[in-house]
Amino acid sequence: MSIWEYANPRKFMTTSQAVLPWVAGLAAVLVITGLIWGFFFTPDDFRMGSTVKVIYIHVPAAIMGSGTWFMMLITSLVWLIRRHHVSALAAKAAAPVGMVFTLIGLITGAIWGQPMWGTWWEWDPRLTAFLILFLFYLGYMALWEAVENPDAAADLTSVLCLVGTVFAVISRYALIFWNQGLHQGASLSMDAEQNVADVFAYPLWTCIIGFLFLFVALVLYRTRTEIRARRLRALIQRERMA
Amino acid sequence: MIELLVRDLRLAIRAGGGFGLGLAFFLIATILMPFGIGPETGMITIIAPGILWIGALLACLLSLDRIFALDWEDGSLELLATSPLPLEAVAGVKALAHWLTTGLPLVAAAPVLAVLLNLPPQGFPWLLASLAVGTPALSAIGTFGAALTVGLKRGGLLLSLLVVPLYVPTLLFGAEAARRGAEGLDAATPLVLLAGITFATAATMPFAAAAALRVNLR
Amino acid sequence: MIELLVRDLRLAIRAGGGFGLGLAFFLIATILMPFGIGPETGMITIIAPGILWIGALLACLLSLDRIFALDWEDGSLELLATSPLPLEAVAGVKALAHWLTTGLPLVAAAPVLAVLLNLPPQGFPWLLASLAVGTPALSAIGTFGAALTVGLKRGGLLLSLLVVPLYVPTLLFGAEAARRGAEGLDAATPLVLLAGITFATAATMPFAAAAALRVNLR
Amino acid sequence: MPDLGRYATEVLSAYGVTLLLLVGLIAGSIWKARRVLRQLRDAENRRDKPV
Amino acid sequence: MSLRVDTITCTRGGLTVLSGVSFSVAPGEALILRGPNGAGKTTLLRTLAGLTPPAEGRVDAAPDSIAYAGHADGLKAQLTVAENLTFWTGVFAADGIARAVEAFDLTDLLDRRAGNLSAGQKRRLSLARLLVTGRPIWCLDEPTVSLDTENVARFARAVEAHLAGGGLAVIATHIDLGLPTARSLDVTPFTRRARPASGASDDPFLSEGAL
Amino acid sequence: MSLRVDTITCTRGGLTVLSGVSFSVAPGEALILRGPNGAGKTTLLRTLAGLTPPAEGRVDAAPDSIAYAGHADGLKAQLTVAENLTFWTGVFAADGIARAVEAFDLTDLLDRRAGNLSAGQKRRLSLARLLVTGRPIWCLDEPTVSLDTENVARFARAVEAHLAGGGLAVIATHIDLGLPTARSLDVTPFTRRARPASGASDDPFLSEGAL
Ligand code: HEM
Ligand SMILES: Nc1ncnc2c1ncn2[C@@H]1O[C@H](COP(=O)(O)OP(=O)(O)OP(=O)(O)O)[C@@H](O)[C@H]1O
Ligand SMILES: Nc1ncnc2c1ncn2[C@@H]1O[C@H](COP(=O)(O)OP(=O)(O)OP(=O)(O)O)[C@@H](O)[C@H]1O
Ligand SMILES: [Mg+2]
Ligand SMILES: [Mg+2]
Repeated sequence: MSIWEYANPRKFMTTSQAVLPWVAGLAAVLVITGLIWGFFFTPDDFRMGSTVKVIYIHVPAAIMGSGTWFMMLITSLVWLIRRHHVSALAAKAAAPVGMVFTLIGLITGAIWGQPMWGTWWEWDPRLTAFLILFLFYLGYMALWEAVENPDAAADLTSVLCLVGTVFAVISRYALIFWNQGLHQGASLSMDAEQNVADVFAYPLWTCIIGFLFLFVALVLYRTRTEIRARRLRALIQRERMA
Repeated sequence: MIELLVRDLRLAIRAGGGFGLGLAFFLIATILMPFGIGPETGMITIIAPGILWIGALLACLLSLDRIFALDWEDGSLELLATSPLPLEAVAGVKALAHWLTTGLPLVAAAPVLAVLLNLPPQGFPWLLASLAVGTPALSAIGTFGAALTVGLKRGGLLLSLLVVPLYVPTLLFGAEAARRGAEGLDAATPLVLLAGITFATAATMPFAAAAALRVNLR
Repeated sequence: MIELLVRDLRLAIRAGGGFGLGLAFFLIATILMPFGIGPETGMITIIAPGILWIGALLACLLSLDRIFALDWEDGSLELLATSPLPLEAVAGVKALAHWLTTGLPLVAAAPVLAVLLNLPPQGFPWLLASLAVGTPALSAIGTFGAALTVGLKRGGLLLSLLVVPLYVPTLLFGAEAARRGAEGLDAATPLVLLAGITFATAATMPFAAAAALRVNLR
Repeated sequence: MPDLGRYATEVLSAYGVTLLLLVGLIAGSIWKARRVLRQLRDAENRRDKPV
Repeated sequence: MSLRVDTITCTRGGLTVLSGVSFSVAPGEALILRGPNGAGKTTLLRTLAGLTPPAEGRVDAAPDSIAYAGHADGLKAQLTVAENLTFWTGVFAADGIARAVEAFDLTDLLDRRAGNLSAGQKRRLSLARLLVTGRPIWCLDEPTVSLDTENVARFARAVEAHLAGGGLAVIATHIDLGLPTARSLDVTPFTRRARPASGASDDPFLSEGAL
Repeated sequence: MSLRVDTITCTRGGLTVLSGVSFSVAPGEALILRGPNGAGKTTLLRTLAGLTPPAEGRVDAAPDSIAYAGHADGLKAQLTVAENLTFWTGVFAADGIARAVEAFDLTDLLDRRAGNLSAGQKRRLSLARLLVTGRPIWCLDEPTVSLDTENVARFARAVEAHLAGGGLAVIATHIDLGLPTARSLDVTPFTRRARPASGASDDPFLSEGAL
């Protein structure tokens, strides 16, 4: 049995129904454990004080915000190449999830920026790129809403996702060229020399994996809804034609 | 293909065709800025390259829906799709016509506005070069956006929402080149990168646009 | 009249109706500005009130052609003109619907964008007040402009050209109020003048718009 | 409750906003799922027993 | 409640298209406008409906008594059939859409978006609007375009019912509507190129002699 | 140079409208599509023209051999009649507009802006485009809408000349075109509601059973 079989709506519905409670349960356990661990049982950073606790939501949300777009890119490609409806609907279902994660990343970053950099918002490349990613999500979702025929909407949004990804990558480099930023570099340990790094890293990793499972659970659940909505639409329109 | 270009240019210069209006909008948007920002001239001079680039970008953005919407409404697009012209060529020609009627006049008008905004003289050639090199990319990307939204009633604003994130790199490099030029710094690097974007989009966007058109015509 | 309002609001929130897109454009235009101007926050903070007002104005401007163009194209405007509703009422209701679907959301979204542009906290209430008081004037004036250009294909840019000069006083007082508020100066005077403009336009513009519509329907 | 020091507002509001948004997303998903499921059941029932 | 037209001159885009048109239609009567393409039927109907004022002469009808239906359908693609009709019910303070829906057999389409109808279905919806207006004088421009024969008959029945209720109708058409009692009027004799310039009604820049 | 259609399924807006349509038209033949409003004539013609790919089955025709004319006229209001036609001459590499102008009696209108034509005049212009395409297969959707009787006859002559020259035509219409040799095909038996679900061609979300 190949992986493509799961792109059959019926198969997807049965499998996802079996898997969903486990994924959702695991997500809940990991997220709650990670956040409680991070919030209650980690020390303050000597430089950032208690604000370091924001990291347990900011970083996982930021990672999943860009990760979701990547997943949408893959599913869009699958739709364009193999025309599996579930794949297109999964991309549609994922977009609002990615949008919310991105928004969380933006808002927690802004809240964190005030004490750390003395400003809510800075036109730093990483931050700005994230803002642009947020715009991409908005446009992608607006296009899904605007096009009435679901297959046409899937085609158009997939093309937009492809083209958008290319431009998002170019933007990232353009932004670095435009302004060398002040955001943290891409290392998970904040201060490599510092011994306490592990203290922050374990709960952080728990949160990241938890957010990943939360993402999978939400996308599975929402894809089920989209599949049903698609069938509902087909039924109603056939009724009307008859 | 040449006849489609000629027709589009002719339509643009006929009454109500919108030629010169992009230009007028550019003028207006640029003149509005000082009203909004306040009268200190020093400030305006500093931000002049940025304002001019944003004005040009908005003027392009606003004229994008003209690219396909009229042909869609009166049924010509269906007829073109069943004609011997490949849709890729249609999209390419449309982008070219859009640039000739919108981008090119903007480049020509930019010096006048630059004077109004007190752009330092050494910035003029760089401003012109960046606009001349960058606006074709705006037209090419915009044609793709217009193709995505062609069937939608009043797709204009959705079109802006889709296109603007795609415009970001062009705007960044273009405004950066103009700004560096105005400040007397080296502006060649952003200009070369801008040229790269223009070539890449001009070569690939017509294909993406044609794919979107095919879906929308279904 | 109420049914026309309900219909217009319903059309706006239906798929493709464009509700929320004015908002999106406001967001986009505001985010674009720093890309053009450069990343130095100090500069952006100073011009933030002006940028926000110009963004709001452009978002209004872009959605103006929606006011009458669709009704013209599908023939509904002729039917409305021969209906028992006076054309003045039609114009008034259209302006109101435009404000509810465009101006009001802009007011609601302005604080978020003000954060992005680092507007000083004491400026927030004045920014909101000036937008809340000023945007109805933008809709009323815009309705008149839309009525003037209603029969023209792609009147969008001509419309911008006609309307922008009429927007200048509103923009001046509005941006001035917001700027003074941000700098901690007295902003009440421009705000009162702005309110005067709004009342005057709301009271008179529907009549001018109706006259223009009558001519264009001939 | 750990002592958050002078950054209490920042940290708490960050957690608060996150929870709010996540709960909103989850509740929205559930609400839409329920609505679609109900409508789908109705539609299937109408189809099974034609009038 | 009759319609009288007294030697009117009709213009379109600033040009005189018809001149010297006079007729009157009594309640219960239908007048079919005939004439080849470009003769001026649409122009005349727009003048009757009050959209273009006549350059000369007058149109006598009670105020707010005319319902016009032109070449365009006047439908909102995003609204459903029911919503489209209900909107006009509100505007014309009518008492419901039931009669209109029944007359044009729209019951099955009520929940469909108007944009997704076929050409003939759209036309039926746009004709149904006439019943909702409740107005006595119908000015219709090629109402049966895209209708199949069954629906043309349905339209004819609706017109007959309207006439029987004391209404009247002026209808431009090229086909046979199946309204045996209707009078017809050929507009060709009134078209501008067929008659010499009448002087007064002309564009002032034409009647002034060589400049 | 014939057109063969082999059990195709036609969709519109993602919905199956027609299924199991088969026919073939030989050179010199005309096929008239008939059926009540909403039966699916427009849908079928769009599929033939290649605008909407068939969900099943195939349309056999030489590539680039089909000229389509839909409900919309496809005219540019700001261009003159001559400019409109000349544009298509360029696109289709045709050798001039003289024959098309003559066939639809457009000589007097050549310098008029297309936007200022009456409904019937516009339609004549849009039909004249067919002659300019030089393509052998015509797919026409209610071509005679708004035409007066004289122009309907003119259209019929143009179709006959096209058939005599080895062309073929598929025409959807509700009225009698005066083409005595034409076959006709009623699309009603193929409309979706008239036939049981065929399974494979269906929307995957319909054929899956309850979810
Ligand atoms: C609005 C403001 C901010 C935004 C939009 C933002 C966005 C991001 C993004 C997109 C990432 C990348 C996650 C990834 O894919 O690896 C990230 C990571 C991170 N951010 Fe922020 N951020 C903001 C403010 C801040 C502030 C104020 C701080 C702390 C001073 C901060 C600390 C971090 C850290 C430590 C990481 C992890 C870096 C890594 O190892 O990858 N961020 N943020
Ligand atoms: N907007 C316009 N500007 C100038 N002339 C016009 C305009 N519209 C129509 N005409 C001309 O006015 C004349 C009358 O047009 P009208 O539309 O009234 O004809 P009609 O009798 O309705 O024809 P049809 O049967 O084709 O609909 C025609 O010669 C036409 O070319
Ligand atoms: N865009 C669309 N989306 C969904 N359904 C549509 C769409 N357009 C048409 N339909 C439906 O498809 C069916 C076939 O429509 P089609 O336009 O092919 O009919 P037709 O035979 O051309 O009718 P007419 O004689 O009225 O032009 C109709 O029931 C119609 O309501
Ligand atoms: Mg007419
Ligand atoms: Mg049809």
